Amino acid sequence: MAELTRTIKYEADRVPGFGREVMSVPGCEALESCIQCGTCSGVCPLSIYMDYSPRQVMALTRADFKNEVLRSHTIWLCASCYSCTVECPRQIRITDIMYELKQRAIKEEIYPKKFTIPVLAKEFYKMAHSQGRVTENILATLMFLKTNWLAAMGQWKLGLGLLLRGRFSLKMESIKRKDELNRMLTTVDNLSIDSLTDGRSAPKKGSH
Amino acid sequence: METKKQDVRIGFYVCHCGHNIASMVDCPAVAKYAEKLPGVVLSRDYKYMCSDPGQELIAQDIREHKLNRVVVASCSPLLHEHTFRGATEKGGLNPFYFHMVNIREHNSWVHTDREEATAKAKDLTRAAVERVAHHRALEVKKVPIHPDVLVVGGGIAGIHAAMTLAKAGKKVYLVEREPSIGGHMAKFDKTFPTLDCAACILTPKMSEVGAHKNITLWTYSDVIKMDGYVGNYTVTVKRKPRYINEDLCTGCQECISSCVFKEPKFADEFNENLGKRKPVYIPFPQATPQVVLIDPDVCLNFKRGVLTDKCKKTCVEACGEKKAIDFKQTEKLEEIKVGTIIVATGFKTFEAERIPQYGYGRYPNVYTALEIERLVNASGPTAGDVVMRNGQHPKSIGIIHCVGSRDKKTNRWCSRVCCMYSMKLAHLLKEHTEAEIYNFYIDMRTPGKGYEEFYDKLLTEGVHFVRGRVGEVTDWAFTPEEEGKLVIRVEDTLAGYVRRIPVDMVVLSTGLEPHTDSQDVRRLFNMSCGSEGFFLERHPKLAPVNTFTDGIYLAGCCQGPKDIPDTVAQAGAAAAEAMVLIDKGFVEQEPNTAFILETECSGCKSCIPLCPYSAITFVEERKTATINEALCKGCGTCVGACPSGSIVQNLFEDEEIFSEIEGVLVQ
Amino acid sequence: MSNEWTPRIVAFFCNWCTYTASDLAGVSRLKYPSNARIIRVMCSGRIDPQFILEALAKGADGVLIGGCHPNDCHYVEGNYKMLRRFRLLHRMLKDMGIETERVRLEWISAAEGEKLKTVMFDMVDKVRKLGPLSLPGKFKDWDKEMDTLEHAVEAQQGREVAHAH
Amino acid sequence: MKYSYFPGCSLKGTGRAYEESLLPVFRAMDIELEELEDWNCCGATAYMAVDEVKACVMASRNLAIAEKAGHKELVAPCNACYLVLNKTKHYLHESPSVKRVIDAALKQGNLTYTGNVPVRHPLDVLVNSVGLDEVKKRVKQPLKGLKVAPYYGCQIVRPYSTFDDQYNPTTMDRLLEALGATVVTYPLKTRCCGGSLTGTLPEPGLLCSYILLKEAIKRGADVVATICPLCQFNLDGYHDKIEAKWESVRIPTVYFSQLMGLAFGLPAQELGLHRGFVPMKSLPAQTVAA
Repeated sequence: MAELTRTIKYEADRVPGFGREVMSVPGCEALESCIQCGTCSGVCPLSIYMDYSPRQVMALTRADFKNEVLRSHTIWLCASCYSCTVECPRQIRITDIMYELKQRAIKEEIYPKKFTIPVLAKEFYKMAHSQGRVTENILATLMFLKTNWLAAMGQWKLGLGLLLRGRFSLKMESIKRKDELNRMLTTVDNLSIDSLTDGRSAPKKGSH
Repeated sequence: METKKQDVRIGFYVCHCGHNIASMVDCPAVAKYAEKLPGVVLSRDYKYMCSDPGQELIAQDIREHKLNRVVVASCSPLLHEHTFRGATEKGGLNPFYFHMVNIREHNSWVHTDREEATAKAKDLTRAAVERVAHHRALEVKKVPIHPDVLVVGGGIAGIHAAMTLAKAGKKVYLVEREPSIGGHMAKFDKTFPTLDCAACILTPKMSEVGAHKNITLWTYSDVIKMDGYVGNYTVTVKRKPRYINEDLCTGCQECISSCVFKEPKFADEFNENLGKRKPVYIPFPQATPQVVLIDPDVCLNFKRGVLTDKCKKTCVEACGEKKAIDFKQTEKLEEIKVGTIIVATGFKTFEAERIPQYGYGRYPNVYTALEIERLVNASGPTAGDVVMRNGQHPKSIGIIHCVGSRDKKTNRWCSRVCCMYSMKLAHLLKEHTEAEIYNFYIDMRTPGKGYEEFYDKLLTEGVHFVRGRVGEVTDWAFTPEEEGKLVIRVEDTLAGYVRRIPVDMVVLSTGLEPHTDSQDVRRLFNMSCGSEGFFLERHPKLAPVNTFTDGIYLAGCCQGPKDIPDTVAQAGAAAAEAMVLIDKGFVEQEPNTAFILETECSGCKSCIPLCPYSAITFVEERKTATINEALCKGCGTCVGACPSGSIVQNLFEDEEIFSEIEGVLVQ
Repeated sequence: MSNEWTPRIVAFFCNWCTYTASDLAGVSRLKYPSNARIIRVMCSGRIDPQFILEALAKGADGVLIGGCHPNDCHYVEGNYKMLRRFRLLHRMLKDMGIETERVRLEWISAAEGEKLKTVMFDMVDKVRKLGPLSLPGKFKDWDKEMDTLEHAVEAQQGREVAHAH
Repeated sequence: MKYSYFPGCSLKGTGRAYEESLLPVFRAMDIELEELEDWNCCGATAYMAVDEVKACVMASRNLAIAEKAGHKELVAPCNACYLVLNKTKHYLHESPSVKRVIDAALKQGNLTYTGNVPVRHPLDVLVNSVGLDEVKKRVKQPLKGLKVAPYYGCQIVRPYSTFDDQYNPTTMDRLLEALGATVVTYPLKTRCCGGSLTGTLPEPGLLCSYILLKEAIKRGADVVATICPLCQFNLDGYHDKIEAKWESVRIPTVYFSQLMGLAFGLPAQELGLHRGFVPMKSLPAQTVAA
């Protein structure tokens, strides 16, 4: 017999204030006015692989189901094509909300283990931060090494193909004035951007 | 004019308005504060000033305390100034010894700090108390009402309003832009939820209008100018040439059958361009008036609208002795005098092309709902056969609700009719084609008599309902069954899946929006528009058919989307409002006109060109300007510009405003 | 209520558009700062520049004028007439050394409760940044200055007269 | 004419064929592309998932360097760079508080940005600033008979569609027609290619690419033209995997600039055409060397 699971949600499953917190981030406010029409899921090319549809993620976020949202595959499946954002009849910037949820998941490290996307994001971040530029194939290699050796082996054919066609860089790209960039990025850490509440859309302060 | 301040005895009242004001403004404190202001002999706070006891209180106090000025701090004067002037008059005072302070709309409802709101209320009170001391007794002017009514727009709203008035014995001018009255309703096949045939219930009313002795019907005409004021409007109507003498045409249509174009060739507007008509045509069989017209853009006797007289004119031959065809007809201006006007100019349907992802205009088998109305209609272009642009009959149909509605990118509002008419079309299409029918909706809205029951009926007819706003309609196939079909991609939000549903035909239930020229019409009749462009009623609940201009009323969808029952009800209400004025026979005019102090006037003439109503003239003998009170509308522009301060506007005298300025500022 | 300085604003609104818009803001329960005191006139064309100067002279830190949008005036073109005066007045204010942002003209239609709210916030914000105008106080200073000047002139004339002798 | 040129990381790596073709094409059009001095990663989408403000700082540094160098316009050929740079400009304009943070960060590099450098895509520059007449003048070997599916990708039209229609962009269509090619009706012009998912979650990502390739073949295209290095990589680099999973949809995917180069009579080898996994076959023999 198949295993039966209870799907009921109790109040204790919610993290009260989570939805409010996300909706207070500049750029994410419009989530308040979601009417659950499903346009986002209807246009999302990746929705067919999602555990929760984008619409459900909106509903779950608004209803404070933090754990469900941050553990969902959905936020990592978002390819940032912005279809939902431009189609939403309530002009909710769904792509930006997905970014916000990704940032929170990375910060709290509660994303699915061996899930490569958060790792890619983090490695991308590190490399961009330290080198100023990103060398894609080195990045990909790093990502696979950190997540799945076997998958890395599976990529050899593509890597070889790239190498043969001169598209595989062996040297790490970097900028000249790394220290300058570093100073600039550190400044952001030192500035309090919690005051980012001028009511208009603004990017979100990350956790790093 | 000189007011002796020591003689002033002011009664001050502050209204709690239940909790509306009292929760944000400390009313007793305001009353206490007012007590000490100069001239105030009595100050009270009271729960509901506008109630009968509240009004009685004012009247009684005037008598008992010999008050000669009254100030009430409560809601907006636009709402209750009239009420309290009445109470002041009841107490035996001239009603213009009253002034009102707005501490609800402008204060308690918009502020969040009780102390600040109370301070503001005190400032405004002080200003009013200082102002009212300068008030003078004024007389209300009575202006007679012209008994004739103009109804603009010949859709069901205009038809019903005109008929109501005509039956009551009022003379009505009904002006319609199109060649026939009937509006959108004439295009509908059936009406929800009863499924009466639209033509069956509308056309008798149309012919009644056409035949009624009290109604002057001008179709194919535009109102181009309106002057005057309540009770006395002068309106200019432009009657476009139809190249047919309406009085001579019998509607026999011989001209149509004998036209040099043997077959209909030109897009037929009434059938949403799905059918064809000739250059000489009658818009639809039941058109009222039953008079043909000639389209000079395509008629061979014209070239690009200019008469060339080069056609054989077989139509003229066919018309024969009646001599109804007149190629030399030109546009004609008619000037009429009316006392009241009902604006019933209707709506326009949302252009489906504006949502490109639904493919209207790109995929031939995507239709608008109005096109379907014509397609299922027995007298439509296909005589009721639902055949698609590719010549086939649909086996599956998707009806998409809310196209161009509830969407911040297009129109934010709900069209109020698309749920119901989509279901009606689902029923009719099912009946005509036996196709599989899918309705895609965001929320099902059926709040009307018999509406929910209609939804129930549809559910049992095997129509599919999918809750989800369609993402896109495309023509690329992913699976074999999608080949050659239109594919609707949607999240079935109740089943919890994203679905791709292949169909043969897509119907877009487009929303309702204001006419593109609604801003011009608004200006023409001196009305206001809401932010969405529909005409603004004076009060959303209590004056739903009135506008901010007296004597001008609204009916139907020009005020906002609504269905036929609501439209007819509103049209009746507008007719009744017009009759209130007509039967009363006169209106009272606010005495806020301006006059010139001839002793002060230097004769500089700077005021004369400022007056938009040419109410100011120059008297050569005296070398001073003078104002014709009957023409003055009381804007005060001349007063604000007079360099010698010799123009006075009643109710807005310089002293009154200066004392108000000082009052709000100087504690 | 804090004791912190807060701008005092006098608003002149036309009966048909902006006054109605503020009624609408109220009916819609929009929230905005309480600084403005609204005075109703039938048309923005009625607003005499003297009203504005008087308001500033009596202690207002800013004056807001609200009328119908161009072409929408209930009285055809009163708002244009106001606009003309407003432009002249701005020049005059400049000459007087008063920041022109303190006197603001806005077209707000009867349907634009939201706009009214935004304008109120913005106006209060801008005037707050400019600080108090304190014209009544300045008048005293100016009077004093004038007095001193007059005395000086008189003294000078006195000396000249004396000198001439 | 002279533009500042922001290649972005991809054009120095997997997408180097894009740069290899873009530079000679611009030279042929007599437009100078001057590579932005010490440019850094734009802060693209993956970075945005970690810290959006820092992503904006990175983008701003590029904008500021361009402004400092006195450049009027910045050309960004990669859709992701184009979006991030434009998004940052939006934020700077919309949000004073973000501007404050970014200004403070820029100060560390003695940089300022006043918001006056428009970020443009080379496609936009070629068609809307230079004009198709100029392009036509330089066509030596019209791409007669070559049926092309124009694929724009997402981020060039969403969420900021600055130079073309969001739903049915036609800039590249018109350009390709000017080159003599036949543009096939391609309803998936702006459907997502899967972005970086192809590398991270293969199935969903590859499905996106598969759908695009399959439809291009069905519509009779000989080649897919792209304007973004990631799109090109996704549509070109995963054929083996797509075939293993679904079916073979081997159709070459090239950059629009490569097709321009061919039409201008430049040698295929110098346009980086040898770098593609699926070679172009159906061109006049003399131009296809790879």
